[in-house]
Amino acid sequence: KDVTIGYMGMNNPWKHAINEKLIEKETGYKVDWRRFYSGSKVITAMASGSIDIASAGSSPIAAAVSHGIEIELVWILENIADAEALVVRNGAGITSPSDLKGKRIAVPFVSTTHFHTLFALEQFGLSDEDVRLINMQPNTIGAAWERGDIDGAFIWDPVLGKIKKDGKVLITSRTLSSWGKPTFDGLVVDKKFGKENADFMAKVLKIAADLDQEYRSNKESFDATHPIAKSISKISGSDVNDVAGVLDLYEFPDFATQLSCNWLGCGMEGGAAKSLKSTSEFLKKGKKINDLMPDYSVFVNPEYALAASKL
Amino acid sequence: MTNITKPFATSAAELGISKIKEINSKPVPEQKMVDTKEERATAAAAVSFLDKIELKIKKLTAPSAVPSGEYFGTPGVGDSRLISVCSTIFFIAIWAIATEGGFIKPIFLPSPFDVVERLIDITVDGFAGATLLEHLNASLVRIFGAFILACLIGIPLGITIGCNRVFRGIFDPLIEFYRPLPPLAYLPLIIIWLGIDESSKVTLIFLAMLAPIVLSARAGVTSVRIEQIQVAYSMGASPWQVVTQVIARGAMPDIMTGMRIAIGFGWTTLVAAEMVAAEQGIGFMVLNASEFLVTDVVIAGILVIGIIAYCFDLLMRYLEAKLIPWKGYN
Amino acid sequence: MTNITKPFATSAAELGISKIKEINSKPVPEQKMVDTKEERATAAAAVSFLDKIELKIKKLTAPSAVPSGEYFGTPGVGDSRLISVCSTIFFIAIWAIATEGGFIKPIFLPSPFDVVERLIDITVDGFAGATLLEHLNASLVRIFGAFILACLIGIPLGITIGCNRVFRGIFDPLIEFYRPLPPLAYLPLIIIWLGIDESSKVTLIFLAMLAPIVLSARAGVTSVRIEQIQVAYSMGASPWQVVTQVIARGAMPDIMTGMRIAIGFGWTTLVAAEMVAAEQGIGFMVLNASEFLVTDVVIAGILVIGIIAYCFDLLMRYLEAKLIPWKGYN
Amino acid sequence: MNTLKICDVSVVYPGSEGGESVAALSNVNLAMEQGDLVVALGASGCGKTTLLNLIAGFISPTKGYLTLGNSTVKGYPRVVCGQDIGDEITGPDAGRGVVFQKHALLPWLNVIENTALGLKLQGMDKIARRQRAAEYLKLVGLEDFHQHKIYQLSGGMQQRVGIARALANDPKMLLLDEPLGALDALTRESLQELLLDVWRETNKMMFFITHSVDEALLLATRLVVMSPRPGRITHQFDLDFNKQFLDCRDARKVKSSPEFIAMRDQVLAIIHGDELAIA
Amino acid sequence: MNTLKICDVSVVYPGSEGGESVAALSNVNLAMEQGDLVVALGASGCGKTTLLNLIAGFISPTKGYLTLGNSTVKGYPRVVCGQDIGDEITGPDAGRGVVFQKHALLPWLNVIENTALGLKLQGMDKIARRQRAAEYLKLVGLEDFHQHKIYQLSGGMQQRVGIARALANDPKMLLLDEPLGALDALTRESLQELLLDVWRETNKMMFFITHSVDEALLLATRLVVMSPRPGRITHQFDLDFNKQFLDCRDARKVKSSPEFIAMRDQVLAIIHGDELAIA
Ligand SMILES: Nc1ncnc2c1ncn2[C@@H]1O[C@H](COP(=O)(O)OP(=O)(O)OP(=O)(O)O)[C@@H](O)[C@H]1O
Ligand SMILES: Nc1ncnc2c1ncn2[C@@H]1O[C@H](COP(=O)(O)OP(=O)(O)OP(=O)(O)O)[C@@H](O)[C@H]1O
Ligand SMILES: NCCS(=O)(=O)O
Ligand SMILES: [Mg+2]
Ligand SMILES: [Mg+2]
Repeated sequence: KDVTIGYMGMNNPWKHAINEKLIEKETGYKVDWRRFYSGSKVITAMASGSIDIASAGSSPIAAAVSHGIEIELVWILENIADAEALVVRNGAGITSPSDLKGKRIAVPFVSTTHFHTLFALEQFGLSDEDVRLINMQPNTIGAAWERGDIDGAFIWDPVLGKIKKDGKVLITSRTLSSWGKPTFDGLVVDKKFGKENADFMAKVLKIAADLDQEYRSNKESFDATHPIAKSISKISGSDVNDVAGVLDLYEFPDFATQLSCNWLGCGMEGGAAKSLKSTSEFLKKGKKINDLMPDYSVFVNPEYALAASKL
Repeated sequence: MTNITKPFATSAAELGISKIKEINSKPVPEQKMVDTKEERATAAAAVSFLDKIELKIKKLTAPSAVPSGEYFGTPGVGDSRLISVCSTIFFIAIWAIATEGGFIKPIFLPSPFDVVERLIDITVDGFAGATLLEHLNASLVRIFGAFILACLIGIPLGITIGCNRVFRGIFDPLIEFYRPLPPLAYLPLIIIWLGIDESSKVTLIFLAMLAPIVLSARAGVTSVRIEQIQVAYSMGASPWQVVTQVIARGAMPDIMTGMRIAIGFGWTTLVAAEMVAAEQGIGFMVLNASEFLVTDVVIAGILVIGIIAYCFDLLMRYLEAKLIPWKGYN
Repeated sequence: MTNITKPFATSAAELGISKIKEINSKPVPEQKMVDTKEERATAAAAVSFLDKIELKIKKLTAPSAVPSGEYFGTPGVGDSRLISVCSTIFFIAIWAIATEGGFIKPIFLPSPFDVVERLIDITVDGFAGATLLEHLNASLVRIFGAFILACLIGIPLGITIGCNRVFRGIFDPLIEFYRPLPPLAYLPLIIIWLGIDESSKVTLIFLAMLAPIVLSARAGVTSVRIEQIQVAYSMGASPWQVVTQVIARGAMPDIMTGMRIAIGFGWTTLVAAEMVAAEQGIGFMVLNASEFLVTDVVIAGILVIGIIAYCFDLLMRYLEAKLIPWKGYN
Repeated sequence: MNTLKICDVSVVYPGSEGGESVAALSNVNLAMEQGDLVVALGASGCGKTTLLNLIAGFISPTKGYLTLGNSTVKGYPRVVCGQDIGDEITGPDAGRGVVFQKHALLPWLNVIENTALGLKLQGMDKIARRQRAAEYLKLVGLEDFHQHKIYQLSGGMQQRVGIARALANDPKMLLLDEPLGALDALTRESLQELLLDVWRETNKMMFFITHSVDEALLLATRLVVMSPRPGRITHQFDLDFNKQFLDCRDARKVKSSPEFIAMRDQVLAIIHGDELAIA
Repeated sequence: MNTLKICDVSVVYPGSEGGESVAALSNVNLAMEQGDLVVALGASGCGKTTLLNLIAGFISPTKGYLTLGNSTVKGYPRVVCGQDIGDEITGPDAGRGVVFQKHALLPWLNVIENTALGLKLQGMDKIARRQRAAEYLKLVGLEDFHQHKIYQLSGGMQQRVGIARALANDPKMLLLDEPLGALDALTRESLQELLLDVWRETNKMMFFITHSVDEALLLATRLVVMSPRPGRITHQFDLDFNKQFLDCRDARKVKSSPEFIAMRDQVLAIIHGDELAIA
């Protein structure tokens, strides 16, 4: 059996599964791994039906399901927490949120940070007219920062680490999540594929959970010599010595947390469904989607995680 | 205008030349000939639009013959505008049927009506922080700025490279090396060097346009007839004059083709350029919409780009017909 | 080989013709002339590389004159390879000095030595999951696959459009409309329609290449001399034969230029194509590296692309010289 | 049999950008039959090439009609003289071979390929057509230049390739626009003889444009004298000097005959008179 | 004064792809002085155009030397006859005007602009150069075609534009490659007269290629007869029929003089003999 799985360049233990071909070994499926640069490309690929499983941020997932793409969220890869932050340049004269007025802030559009930026501005009482939001991919943000072309950026590692050196963190995703709009990166699956390969899905999630567990239990001693760190560095291309520090910023929920009302559980009241819904409402305001779905819990499916927890 | 026949026949006969006989071409009365083509042309100017179309259809179905005033075999002569209009309508109709009939999901391809609706919406209300006209304005300034720059630099450069061994030696590897480089690959470098303001955007588009212009100016040089160059020299032309007044003129057909290719190339680079921290621009708008899968805005933007570029191309063709009517007769 | 003079002088004089006199062109003894150019050519084949360079330098500094066997005024004649080599070395030297001297930060521009080092590293160890050769292989298959496809479709299509009113009517709006569309703008549509496999990548590159090929084939048609077409018809050629044996051949110079432009265009679209879920490919490699600001890999990748494309262009120029030596003599 | 009728034909070239429109031909009538060798003489710019283009089917008249035979020979126009059955004038075909005033050789083919082009177009196989082409190249004195490129030939050699090419194709009708203009006297004479031989053997219709009165008189069965502005036919003469020449094979003898000299004087006088009338 | 010396010059064209190399000129010697009107006659492909190209500076010899004057006239080669001082042969200049065998008009310019081109290149102001060009266009009979495009002219008209253009530029030396080949008898005669008038008035050096023996004899002060394969000069004659003509202005009278007829027979015999020798 064949399966196509999409992934992105962020640092997480999941990369070890790619590097070590754990899924192939465990399930006997032939896996075709595809790399994407941002969540927006992932949803386009899912729309074409050429990707069965992929990782994406909550914001692109919300956009996808609101456009009627038949996918469902089955796993929370990471709670973003402090791994994404709005950093402002030293010397840009920004000390408080209101100083953002008229400043140039870079974010990759559609991504979780884009969503959080808009949310933060709203919370600060600013509109997106007040701030010059510009769409930049992580690599170009690094370059533009270097030259001093932008005043701030809401971004993740490895660029985040670089710009923190001469900038200051204004706010992180953890804070914004606690204000009621959590973001996360999750695994989504083509609905039809999931249904037809339920056993396989369970085994895959089990692998993901085990890797997270492996990391969590070695967190204290986790360093560049750890095989997971090596895998991450190899796949994502970031420096092996930075990996531990970056992983520490994320939270990787275990089975119990995944299935609780915080994330996949509780239907309409579950954290993930609520997050998708509120994100979609946000997108609708910006004309990025035409209509809201009546119920976002249909796009969240804890079944496979439940099955995996019993393996 | 009737045939003049001078009375040489007799004198020739007197000279005893065997079988010499002068034929009086019988003066055929001047008939009112029905020159259909001409009549059509005159008529067409006066009649209404519908009549015009009828005439055109007649023309299309008429048996192929050389119209008076044209050479047989001239490739592709004739007016194809009506056919273009028909084929365009046909393609749009197919699009409408496929989408409205529900054969294709809107996310794959929205219906033309949705697109038009969205077009009106973004013209009035805007999308991604600016109205359609503001986006367009930002992009047109970039594209035509870069185009003018590319012509001003590329045409002389290409001609110089074609004409001069030393210049060719110096610039050839440089241009041939940079030419195939993907703008997306050196985008980060451009940002590092030039920042994220207009200059980096215009530079990117300029670089994309420069190569085809240089290349075709250079190819144009080699297609100038050697006799034309020689004759200029032997009338005392300096090399400079030969270059400017013979070679540059003779290379015009190629240069015009290059310019048309370049402007198309410029449009295609626009989105890459506007990936870089743009706040306005039609490319930025399309990119933004495509990232959110707002397909109708994507298609609307693409339509706008396509239509504007097509109009510009028509202008270029008109200029070609005006400036180089001698193409093919050289 | 000496001048033959026949004894007509006397007979002419006998006829009493005034002032007729026959000049015996004095038979100049056949000298061993030192034809420097020829000697150089013969010598060059035998001598070592260093001697060759010395000869070249001599040639470069010689006063400008028409070498025997060439026409005066032929634009840009002469060998520019040595100059190219020098200018390349010069540019690299500047790069080295600027970077090694610490005038530019490595993140802006790494030094050539770092780049070469990195180049070796990625050739041996690989980067982003594959070695340089594997990346290259993946990209070359895509580019040349698309190129062959674009030539096979674009050349006949362009010629047909140039030759036929109906085809022009149908395809002209379509091509002129799609031509300026930014690949990045319709990338999402291509992915939605064709998925993320090779087909969508090749299609993207193919679409980028098709336009310049069609456009220049079409321009080539109009630059064929009308007499040449007419003469073929009056030798009984069918329109098909005229198109294939006269117009297509006469359009070759323009088509070759178009092909060169197209392949460059294809390279520039490669990165866009490999943005989509590629696992291997030189564009993917560059993109991946630029994401992490590994500037030396970016530059190394750019160098590799540039060098390969330049080599291909040299091949195309060689083919041009072989296939259309008559350019400029038509 | 094959006949050509030109009925009251006019051709007007539209002037472009300040250039006035030119009446290149005005009410021209001409009839030709198989075996006719019509030679056209006339001042530069009087419309000879235009007339030839008309016959070849390269252009069509602004007014008037052409008929080529009433047989069903493929590609011949179905227009009946003087009667309007539509603007259906077909283009050129293999029945009417043309030798151009300006070079129309294909520079991407070498000499022998150019000569064999017509045969190739008609599907003759390679060996046969090369052989035939080689024969005709020999007849025009280019047997040593088979492999040369067109641009490596002198002007006169190019003209001879054009003649060999047309002859090799063996058309029913041969249209020649100053075919011997760039040739030296001797080559010219031998090619005149060649053309006459071909004409006699094959009984082709020929339409021949020249500026040499001697050549015109020697070749023509019918001599057509044209006048410029507007271009028209002013005189036609039936001649038979070509038969005399074919009998005795001595051009000098024919040309020094009193009939020939008288005719030449007459034609020169016409041309002179025309010029004087215009001036 | 200005002199031209051609010393033992050979030109070999390399053959390409199967075509043999051609010895277009072999050990040619020729001397010209101001006021000489040298006419070259010879079979098609014997190297006349090649010789003209050499003099014009378009090509350089494979062997041998050219000297153009020993004065310091700008651009003239500084090669001394027979003495090797390097391969320094300069290219063409305004001192040597050329009328080409093949058309070399610029299609993007109209008739008057083409004619005025040389004057424009030399910086004459627009009104003056147009006036001068118009004069010469009138002399060649094209006063009604100023605004026409080149491709709207007949072959002979194009040739006349080429002549007007060269004359308008008033070069020291005029090189003409079959300039009157595509013209009718009358126009041809009037242009011969025009050229002779220009020659007498300005005392130019002229090098004139033709295929007409009559024309050659009428125009030449020196007649050069060439032979092909390898191309070489076999005979040179000093003539003065042109002075006779300029005195009486009656070409027919000059041409029917016994000297002229005798000379013509002699030249024809040479050409004939050559051909026979080769055949
Ligand atoms: N560019 C060239 N390359 C090779 N061979 C050439 C070239 N130009 C001329 N030749 C050869 O040189 C010879 C002389 O050519 P040239 O043009 O000088 O003849 P010509 O006397 O002017 O003939 P014509 O009267 O037919 O114009 C010919 O055999 C021709 O094939
Ligand atoms: N394509 C054209 N457009 C406009 N006018 C033209 C065109 N072709 C020819 N003419 C004009 O038509 C007239 C007749 O031209 P044509 O070529 O038939 O003359 P011709 O008798 O062949 O002259 P020549 O002996 O000089 O070749 C000329 O005055 C010319 O200017
Ligand atoms: N957390 C960033 C990933 S995405 O939002 O771009 O999918
Ligand atoms: Mg003519
Ligand atoms: Mg010649």
